[in-house]
Amino acid sequence: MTESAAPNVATREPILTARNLVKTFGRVVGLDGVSLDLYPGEVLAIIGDNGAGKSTLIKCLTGAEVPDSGELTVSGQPVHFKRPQDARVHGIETVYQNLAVSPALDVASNLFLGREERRAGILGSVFRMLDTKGMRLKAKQELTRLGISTLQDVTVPVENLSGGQRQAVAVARAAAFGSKVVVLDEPTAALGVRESNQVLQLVRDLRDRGLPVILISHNMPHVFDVADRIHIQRLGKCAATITPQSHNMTDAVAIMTGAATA
Amino acid sequence: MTESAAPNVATREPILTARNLVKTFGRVVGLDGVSLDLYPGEVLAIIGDNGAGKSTLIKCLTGAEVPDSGELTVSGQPVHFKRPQDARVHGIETVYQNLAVSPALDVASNLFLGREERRAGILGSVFRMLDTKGMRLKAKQELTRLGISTLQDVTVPVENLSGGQRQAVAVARAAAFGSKVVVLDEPTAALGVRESNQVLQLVRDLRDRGLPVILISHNMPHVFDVADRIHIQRLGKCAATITPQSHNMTDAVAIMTGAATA
Amino acid sequence: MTQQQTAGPPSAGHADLAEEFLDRQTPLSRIRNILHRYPAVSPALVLLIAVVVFGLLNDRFLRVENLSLITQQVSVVGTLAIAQTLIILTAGIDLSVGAVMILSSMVVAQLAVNNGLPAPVALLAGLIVGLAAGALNGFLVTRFRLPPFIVTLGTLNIFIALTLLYSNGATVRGSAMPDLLTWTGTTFPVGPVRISTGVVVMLLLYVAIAFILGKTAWGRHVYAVGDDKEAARLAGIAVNKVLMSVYLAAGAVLAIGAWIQIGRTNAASPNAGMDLNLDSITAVVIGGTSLFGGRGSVWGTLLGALIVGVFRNGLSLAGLDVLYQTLAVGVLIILAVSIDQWIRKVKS
Amino acid sequence: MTQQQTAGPPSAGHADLAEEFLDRQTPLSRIRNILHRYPAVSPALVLLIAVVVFGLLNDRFLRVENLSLITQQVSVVGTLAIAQTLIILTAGIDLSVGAVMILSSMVVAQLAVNNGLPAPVALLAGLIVGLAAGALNGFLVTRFRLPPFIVTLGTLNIFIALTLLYSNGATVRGSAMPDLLTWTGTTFPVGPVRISTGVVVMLLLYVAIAFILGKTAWGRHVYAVGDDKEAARLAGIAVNKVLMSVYLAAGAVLAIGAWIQIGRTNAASPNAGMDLNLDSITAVVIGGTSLFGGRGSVWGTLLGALIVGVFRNGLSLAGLDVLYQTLAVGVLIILAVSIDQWIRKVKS
Amino acid sequence: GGSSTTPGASEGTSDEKVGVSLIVKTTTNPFFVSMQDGAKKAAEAENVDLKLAAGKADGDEDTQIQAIENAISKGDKGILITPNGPSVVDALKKARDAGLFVIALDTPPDPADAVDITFATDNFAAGELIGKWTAAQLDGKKATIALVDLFDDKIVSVDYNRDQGFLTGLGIDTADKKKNGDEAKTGKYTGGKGGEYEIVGNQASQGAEDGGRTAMETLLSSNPDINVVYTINEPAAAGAFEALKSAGKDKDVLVVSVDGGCTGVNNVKSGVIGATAQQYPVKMAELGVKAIVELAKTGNKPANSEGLDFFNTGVELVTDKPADGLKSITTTEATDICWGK
Ligand SMILES: Nc1ncnc2c1ncn2[C@@H]1O[C@H](COP(=O)(O)OP(=O)(O)OP(=O)(O)O)[C@@H](O)[C@H]1O
Ligand SMILES: Nc1ncnc2c1ncn2[C@@H]1O[C@H](COP(=O)(O)OP(=O)(O)OP(=O)(O)O)[C@@H](O)[C@H]1O
Ligand SMILES: OC[C@H]1O[C@](O)(CO)[C@@H](O)[C@@H]1O
Ligand SMILES: [Mg+2]
Ligand SMILES: [Mg+2]
Repeated sequence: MTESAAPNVATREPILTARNLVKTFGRVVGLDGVSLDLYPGEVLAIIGDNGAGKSTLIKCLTGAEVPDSGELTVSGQPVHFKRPQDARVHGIETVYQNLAVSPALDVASNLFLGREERRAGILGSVFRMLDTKGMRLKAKQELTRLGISTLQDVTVPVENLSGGQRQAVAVARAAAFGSKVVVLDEPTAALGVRESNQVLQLVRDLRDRGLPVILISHNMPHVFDVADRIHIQRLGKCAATITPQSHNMTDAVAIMTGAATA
Repeated sequence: MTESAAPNVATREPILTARNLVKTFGRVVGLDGVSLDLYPGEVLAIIGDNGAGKSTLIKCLTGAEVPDSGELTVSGQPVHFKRPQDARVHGIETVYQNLAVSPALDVASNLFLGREERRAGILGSVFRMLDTKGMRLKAKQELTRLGISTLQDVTVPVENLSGGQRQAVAVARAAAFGSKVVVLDEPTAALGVRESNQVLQLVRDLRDRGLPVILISHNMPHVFDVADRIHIQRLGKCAATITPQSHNMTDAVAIMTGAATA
Repeated sequence: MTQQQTAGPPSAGHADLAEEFLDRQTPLSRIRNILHRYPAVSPALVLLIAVVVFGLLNDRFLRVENLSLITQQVSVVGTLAIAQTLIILTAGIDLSVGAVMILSSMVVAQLAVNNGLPAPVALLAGLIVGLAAGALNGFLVTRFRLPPFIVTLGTLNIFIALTLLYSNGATVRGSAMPDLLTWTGTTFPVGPVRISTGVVVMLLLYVAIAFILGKTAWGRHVYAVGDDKEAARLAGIAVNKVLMSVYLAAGAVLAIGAWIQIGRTNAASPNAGMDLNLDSITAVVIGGTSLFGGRGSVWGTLLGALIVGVFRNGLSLAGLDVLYQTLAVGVLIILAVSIDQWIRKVKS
Repeated sequence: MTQQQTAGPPSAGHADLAEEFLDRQTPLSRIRNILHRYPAVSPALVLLIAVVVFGLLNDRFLRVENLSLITQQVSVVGTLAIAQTLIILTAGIDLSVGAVMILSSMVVAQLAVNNGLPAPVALLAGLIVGLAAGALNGFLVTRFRLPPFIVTLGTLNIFIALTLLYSNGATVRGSAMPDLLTWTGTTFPVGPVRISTGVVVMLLLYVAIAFILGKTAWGRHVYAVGDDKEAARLAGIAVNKVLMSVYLAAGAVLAIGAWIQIGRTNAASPNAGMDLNLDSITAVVIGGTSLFGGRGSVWGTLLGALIVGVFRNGLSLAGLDVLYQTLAVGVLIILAVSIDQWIRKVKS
Repeated sequence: GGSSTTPGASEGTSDEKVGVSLIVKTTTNPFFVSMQDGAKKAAEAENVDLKLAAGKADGDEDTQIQAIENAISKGDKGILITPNGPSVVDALKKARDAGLFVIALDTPPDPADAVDITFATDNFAAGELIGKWTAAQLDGKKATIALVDLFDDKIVSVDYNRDQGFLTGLGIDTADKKKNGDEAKTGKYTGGKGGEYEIVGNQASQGAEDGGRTAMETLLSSNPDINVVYTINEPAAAGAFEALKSAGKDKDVLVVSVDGGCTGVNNVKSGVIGATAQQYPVKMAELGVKAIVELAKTGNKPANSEGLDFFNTGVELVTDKPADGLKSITTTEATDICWGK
């Protein structure tokens, strides 16, 4: 069905599929029957107005919210994510819009939160001692790789970072550990020009390594720059799925705002 | 001294000036001797890498942080802002990057926080009763004016809003009450295309009403679209003050990243 | 632009698939929505259940005299819990409420009885004591940015010591006091019941504070400060002024509590109600106010105080021995809040 | 591109104007940086000041026997405060620490004395009691999402009642117990001093818990959960498992506390230390751990416990009347934390 | 609960159980546990429906007040109470106004006529006994005295009666007999051979182990030469002894107390306590229950003991080091009649 939209993925099996996801909050409709397919090695952008349900959609895909109804599969197998670590176990790494960092923990601890590395030898195996030094070193490397040059001290608590620095930490975390799917909810919202470009480059790198990426962004040039396909959310539904080839930015915005249909 | 940068303001008195502001956090330098002038009816953009000191600069201008040293004047009078309400008293309204909304309070309460309106008659004057209904109505109007159409219920606690909706609330607050200067720290970071355009339009409207605006943004097209002058922060200092006429985007980014000097 | 297939089903108007999940659709969820909007409704239901159950266990429980007794038994802790609610709403905690009340009551009683001051003057002095105590707490919290827990732990000791030094450990009997001081202990008939004046005073305080918290700018600022202090500061609220006024208001409420306490026990005793601190916090928390500040209501607190009072009285009327009463109170407190949570179905 | 004037002064290298404000430049601010990095240093300084002052006030204070006595006096509350620190780090609070300890100690003593079980078996039973109590608290907190304050308030009553029902209010004397149970009360000579075994056990616990909190993944997760529960959940941490394990660990620590308590009072008594709850929280807070979770250290807690112990002992050696002691303890608690704040110069 | 309508009205038929509440000071003191047990037995025999209540700790008046009010609400005929302090008196008056009979046990309230009658130890006499014994043991040596009292924040008759009785027994002028701590801090005692004395201080113990220990530690730190320790009751004595022991002073100090529970008697036997004045809580309870039933049925009650405003349930000095001219029983004899086995 997505033949014309993404010809390059037509023959492959999707890694992640969602069918008819519904999510309500009291009287508010977050998602109203949304379906989505993610193919290996593609960048799928999700765009839409504020409150269109983009974050809710990816929360349902990654275990942060449990949908009221709908089905999910990963590599063809049905899954039920009850919590984020369920999705993580399936190799899905996510940067949430609210960043989900621990303010009082330092940068390195945040990067490795939930998958800390232990010291070699019995210090690690018996005493389960953390390899703090090693993790700090790797954290530094990862940040450098992302071009976050203003942040040299990885022992600073995250709460003391600038808005963009904080976001860089969250992105670095997902990029460092994503094994099957990487999901980024507005990863460049607070980033500077250079840092944004670095993140876009990272997205391309991930795709080139065969890892599919879901990218939420309000920045149309960015989206049209890296996306293979674009899922447009509108009022809790998927209004259309297009490609940068089939539509231009003005078309996309028109669909997003309801001025046109795909 | 800003003659070539902003010829249109050369003959007027600045509304707000800052001289040699310094701000350190422990071992971290936030601001390293930054000066700035803001003239009536101009849009002054501040750009810079993540951690360049943009937010710190405007915090010092608006009383959210007290600089270690440096002088501030408003309409030519020296001022010392110890807290945000000091700046507010001088008619300076600010949207901070971390938004500064009260999560548990509803949208209308947040909009009017700190300047609630009271009921008419003795209910208001003696019993000091709030005009809750009136404030809700006005809140709705203000949001509609900003084009935040997905947010119809102003009695929802802010914590339940989407990232962009939350930002819209913060912007609406500053826009509704700014009387002398409006300061916006990345106001469109989380906003959708349409909402962003609305905010940019709002900035233009404010300027046209003679109100100067300080706008921090990482979005170069936005900046070059609305700014009269552009203050470029780099490593805690002002690297240059340019105009969209004197430089193009590539130049600006080059100065920002240190690849060139102004 | 070319026509595209949409990934989702053909869009046929808003909220079709979601329809069945929308809360407004079912009566049950309509109730839940009400509970979300008026959080005090759910402790009220818990209270109702408790009253019905105890009524079935012992027919004396529902007699008007007994119900009136329960309100008297909670009148002091209920008043202290108002002050506690104010402080907790600002994300603080006040360990000194009991001590301030006792200090104030001793000052009132001694000034009237030993120093022969007229009753209104003595009461005014008690109010000043309450305000001074609140001012001290507030000053330390705002000026030195000390955690309220530590401040009030310190002043708790200070107030206890002052009370004992001042009173010499002696209880002042109500019979020696002017009538005005024990007026809060008098009762008046309302139909078949006798209502205690102290209870009425407490209820009036609830009405007043509920109004102020809910309907005035000050109240809104109290919530904002407790919710996110930094956000409130950036929004231009004079955080320290708000905090200071909250501590002063709490002090005034505690002075009124002292008056109620004198009437209730018909005495001013330097060692009364030292565990009123924990009891008052308990009432606040059972009433649904968050210890992290910014969320809750004073009506919830009243219900919380009544719930505990009903448990204590009901269990003892049901004929349980003291140790089993303790056990049951423990179980019931947990149960009450569980039911409350269940009714609200709060999602994390 | 045309050459532009810069609005600021000509840029002449990084951090020139800011130079003088940079903390690393002055020795004083170098100290402050150390304090930022090792927050336990500042309560340590407060402790040091207190020791010096009391030493000057009374020459007996600094005698080794007296200093050893102080450590013994804080050994029980110091141990309970470890458990309390764990819970508070997760943004909880445990009102039942004292009650769990007493229940455990009564079970140990009665099983050994009345039921004639071998001492190690009795101690094991005590450990199981501690773990079971922790499991109950943890279960209610994680499973029903009840506030820890309410849960432990409820279980506090339950454990007190169980203790009294089980013990019939009777104290078991140390003389009747096997030596192993009172072993924690024995002392051994180290140079000129006699050190109590219980104190050593407490210190070992501190070392162990400090290691676990600071150097293992579990410890980091405890901080993360207390810091921001939702963020920890989204980061893939099994929040409920972490919480449950914290309550179990606390229970185990409390069981060891029960053993120390038996040695310290040479008895197991059902009414020992009911106010240890507040004391343990006090130690934690004076030690700089935030009641809002996620920030603090167990070493701070040890210092907090010692500070209070030193105050109490020092004031009574200084010959103050007990009421003035109460007063002074109040003032000193506030002072201690003020000094601590001042040393750290924490900005909001 | 019964279905009687007017509380306290004596129209109850013989097959109807009389409802009585026993409100003790605290359930963590074996003394009161024994009292409860005694009352339960007596209640069974007398066809009384007995309900137990207690303060949360010694001195907790608020909980007792609520228990009194609940007893009225419950429709009880009578209340047995060991008052925790002066504040309960008003609630007792309410109970009597509502027609309940109120009997105090162990601790006479102030004023004594706030209840129908009190069954209690003559606490002043109890204090005098241990005071005289101490004077005899001192044998003219200087007495450095620590007084481990009950409260410092409220005035309760047992507290001043025992303390002042003890000092009187030692032969020290106590000034106001109803006030602890107003006697001269140094001077001469006249009991036994007579000699110098110094009072180190009064410390409150709340009548419990941990309170006793802290009190003793405080006293020792202000004067390590203490050689006489008076304690309000045996839980406090046990705590004080631990403090003495850890200070290495347990050998050369005379500890005296009041209670005579089996644990306490054992402590006298093993030398932890020098002498104790034995009281009889089970007897208090039995007499109390019977008296309530009698009052409910006939309106009659026993008379106060001569010269006292309460019914004296008796006291014996327990020691294995008898003093000349001072009647005492041995620990072996005392063990036969002690409570709380
Ligand atoms: N926890 C919640 N409780 C109540 N309503 C919620 C909750 N989370 C989301 N919503 C509502 O669901 C709708 C969709 O929100 P969502 O966060 O998915 O939007 P979004 O497309 O990500 O918007 P943005 O671009 O602003 O981030 C919004 O109307 C929002 O207010
Ligand atoms: N409270 C603080 N404590 C310590 N360091 C701070 C604090 N606030 C800011 N900083 C540091 O000061 C520097 C400037 O921060 P600032 O927030 O002004 O950057 P910014 O230019 O606004 O960046 P962004 O574009 O990412 O928002 C950063 O290195 C930041 O880490
Ligand atoms: O705490 C004082 C109380 O303790 C007792 O001595 C019992 O141990 C009672 O006679 C007295 O009332
Ligand atoms: Mg979103
Ligand atoms: Mg910024």
